[in-house]
Amino acid sequence: MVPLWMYLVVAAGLFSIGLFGVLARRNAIAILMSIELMLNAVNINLVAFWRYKTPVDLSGQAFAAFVFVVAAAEAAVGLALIISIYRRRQSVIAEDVNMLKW
Amino acid sequence: MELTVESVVFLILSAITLGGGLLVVTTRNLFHAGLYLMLSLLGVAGLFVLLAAPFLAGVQVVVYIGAIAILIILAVMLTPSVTQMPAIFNRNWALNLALAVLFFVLLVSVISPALDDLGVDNWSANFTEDSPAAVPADSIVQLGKDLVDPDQYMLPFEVASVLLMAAMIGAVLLVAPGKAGDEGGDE
Amino acid sequence: MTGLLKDIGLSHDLAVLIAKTIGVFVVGGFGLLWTLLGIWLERKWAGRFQDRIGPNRVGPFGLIQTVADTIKILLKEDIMKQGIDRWVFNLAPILSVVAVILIWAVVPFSPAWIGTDLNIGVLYLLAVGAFGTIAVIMAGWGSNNKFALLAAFRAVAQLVSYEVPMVLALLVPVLLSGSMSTQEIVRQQHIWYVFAVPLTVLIFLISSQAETGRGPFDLLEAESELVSGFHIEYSGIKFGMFYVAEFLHAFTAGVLTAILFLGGWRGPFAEDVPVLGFLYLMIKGLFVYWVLVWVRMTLPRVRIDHLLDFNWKFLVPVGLINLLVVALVWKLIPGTDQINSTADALVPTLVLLLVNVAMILVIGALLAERGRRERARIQARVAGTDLPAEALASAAD
Amino acid sequence: MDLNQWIFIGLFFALGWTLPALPIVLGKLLAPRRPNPTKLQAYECGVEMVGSAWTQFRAQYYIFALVFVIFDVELVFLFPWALAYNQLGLFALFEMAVFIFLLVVALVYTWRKGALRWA
Repeated sequence: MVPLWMYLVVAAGLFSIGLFGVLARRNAIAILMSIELMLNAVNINLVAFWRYKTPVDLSGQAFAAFVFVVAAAEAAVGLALIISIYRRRQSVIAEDVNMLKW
Repeated sequence: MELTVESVVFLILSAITLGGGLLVVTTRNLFHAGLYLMLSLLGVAGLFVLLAAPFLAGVQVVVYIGAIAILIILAVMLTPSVTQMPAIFNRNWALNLALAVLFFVLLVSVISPALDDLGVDNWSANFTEDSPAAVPADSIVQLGKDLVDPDQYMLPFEVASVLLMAAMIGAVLLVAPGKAGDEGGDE
Repeated sequence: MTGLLKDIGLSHDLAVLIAKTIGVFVVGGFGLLWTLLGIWLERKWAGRFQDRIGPNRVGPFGLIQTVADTIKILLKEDIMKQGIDRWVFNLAPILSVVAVILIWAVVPFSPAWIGTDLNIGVLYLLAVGAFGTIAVIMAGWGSNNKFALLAAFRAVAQLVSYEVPMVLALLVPVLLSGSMSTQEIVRQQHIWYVFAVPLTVLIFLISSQAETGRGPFDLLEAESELVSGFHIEYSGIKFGMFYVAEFLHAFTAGVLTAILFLGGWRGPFAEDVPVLGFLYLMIKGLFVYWVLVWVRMTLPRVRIDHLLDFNWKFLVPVGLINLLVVALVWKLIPGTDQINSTADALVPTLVLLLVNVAMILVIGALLAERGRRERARIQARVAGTDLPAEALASAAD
Repeated sequence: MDLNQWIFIGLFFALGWTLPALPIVLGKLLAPRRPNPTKLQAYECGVEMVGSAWTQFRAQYYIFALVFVIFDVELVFLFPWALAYNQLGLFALFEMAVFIFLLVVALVYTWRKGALRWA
């Protein structure tokens, strides 16, 4: 089979791409998409470790299932925030949202 | 790694996942970025299948592609100025890119055996195993049992429900119509 | 098949690959070719329901009418209007067909004939359904047309909303059979599930009808309000592909109902003669499909607010209650964890049937009561004004 | 788990595209192509289109997708639960009832708030 570290490298790559997106994109929705990529990288790791280390005990799969829940909740609330701010300020650029700055 | 059917499929799926991810963060048109996100997520679902977790693969497609990605695309369509933004990255993007690349290199140096081969000791973790034990045939049933087992995941399971409830109420509160003073002019 | 290929000197892996490739084209091609006959059948039925004859000119009984239509639509100009999002626009019709033919990969035609017997079959059905929604969004967005986009928004609201009761209905056969594999669900139906859980079948049929976007839920293509729907800018064969996808999806919904609730290929001698199983499945599927066409031809289109209200304020709560009640009853009947013959299934089926009938009666009584109150309210308001009752009724919505 | 089953699905994903793509390519070859400016305009009942279609729509649609997402995530837990149900006790049903009850509370809140009304 494919050795475990290759899955981890893919996950690391996806995580780094997501990290770059979160740090560098200006658009709030794009940042949210990047966060989804990072969460998926985490899921790959969880499932890969489950498969290679403890295939009988299902903790990895269960954790991945909870990550789905967190991702959904995060996307729902995050996008609701973005839409709400957009309606108020006609902008989705993360830097423009500085109402809580001071 | 010898060239078996599995490794070829693995390479294709990794390419889809990472390529899709790259396109997500670099595409100007956010609608397209959303579609690339779906592609990337589909690649991850394929990786789950390779990892003998078909249930998670199915959930990945249904929940991630079928629900979360669609929600994101809807949000993109509801905030249209996003498709014509002058610059897609902020001013520090070069620094951030360097940071992300550095992070990636650091991670890879730890998880891959490459540095071991080069003779550096005590740095790489040992993740080289490639013949894990077989997955029990009824793993999905076992997952169902574990999730409601009071000794295992019963509490996280119920907390997940509370989290979903809170997320739904909060999000509805934010976007629900008919709140005075909240409308920016779209109604 | 694999053996035959190995005999002519191919390696095992390659032989499997070629056999599976052929399988893909057989299964997918069957679906597409079936539409040629199926559309004729539907038009004939539609004609009967509307007191017409239906297609009767081209070929005997108009049989090759669809072939003629296909040729015509192939020769129509494919207009790519300016300002479209080219890739998205072209990919949408393909994706919408793929989303439907992928379903056929897990349809058990007979005990031996199945594309692939996935152990997450039911979940796979849902997963594939998600691509259909994406195709609608892509078509609406790619067209750069306000009506198309508006229709796509509505379509998404409808498709995703009705997926929830659909999931809740799909869970019931999974729960009863203890398996997500479509083949295993068929095997477990010593007595068809439709006799045990008729309410679930109703929920499934209603939500499938909405998922396929057919009347009375055909708001996706409400000509009178949205010009034509999300595929307004499509012409020629690309429009044809949307049409094929819609038809095939509706027929597939019928076949899925047959598999999940009507015993699939089960019938006399089906275990021994695979062709019989295939025939049984098709007959059952066609019957359900006929019912769906009947509904489509009979009921007028609902309004979008009614459509969504009906889902979230009626169908979803009913689906949740139904799932929990069935689960509870299933647990209370002894011996339901080991059902290996018709005799084993008899008592649980009867009990579940009684409970289901009771549930249907209660729901019906509640609806009747609600309707009576609503009418009384309108009557009371009519008494105070000069307006006719209809005007107030429409204003009250 | 048998990976062979999934090869079929993978092939379906990879090759299924060709089935609908074939008629479209055929149509490209057979169909005439005589565009003119009027033909290439958006079809909006003969009225000329004002601005791009990619403009703002109401957030209404978002709410339905939102409620759907929350209920869809539920199936992560519902499917394994239903699958294992025959081997679970009555307590598992109670747990699931609590789980669903909390979601129904959220649904009722949304309903009472009027967010499910198509205004």
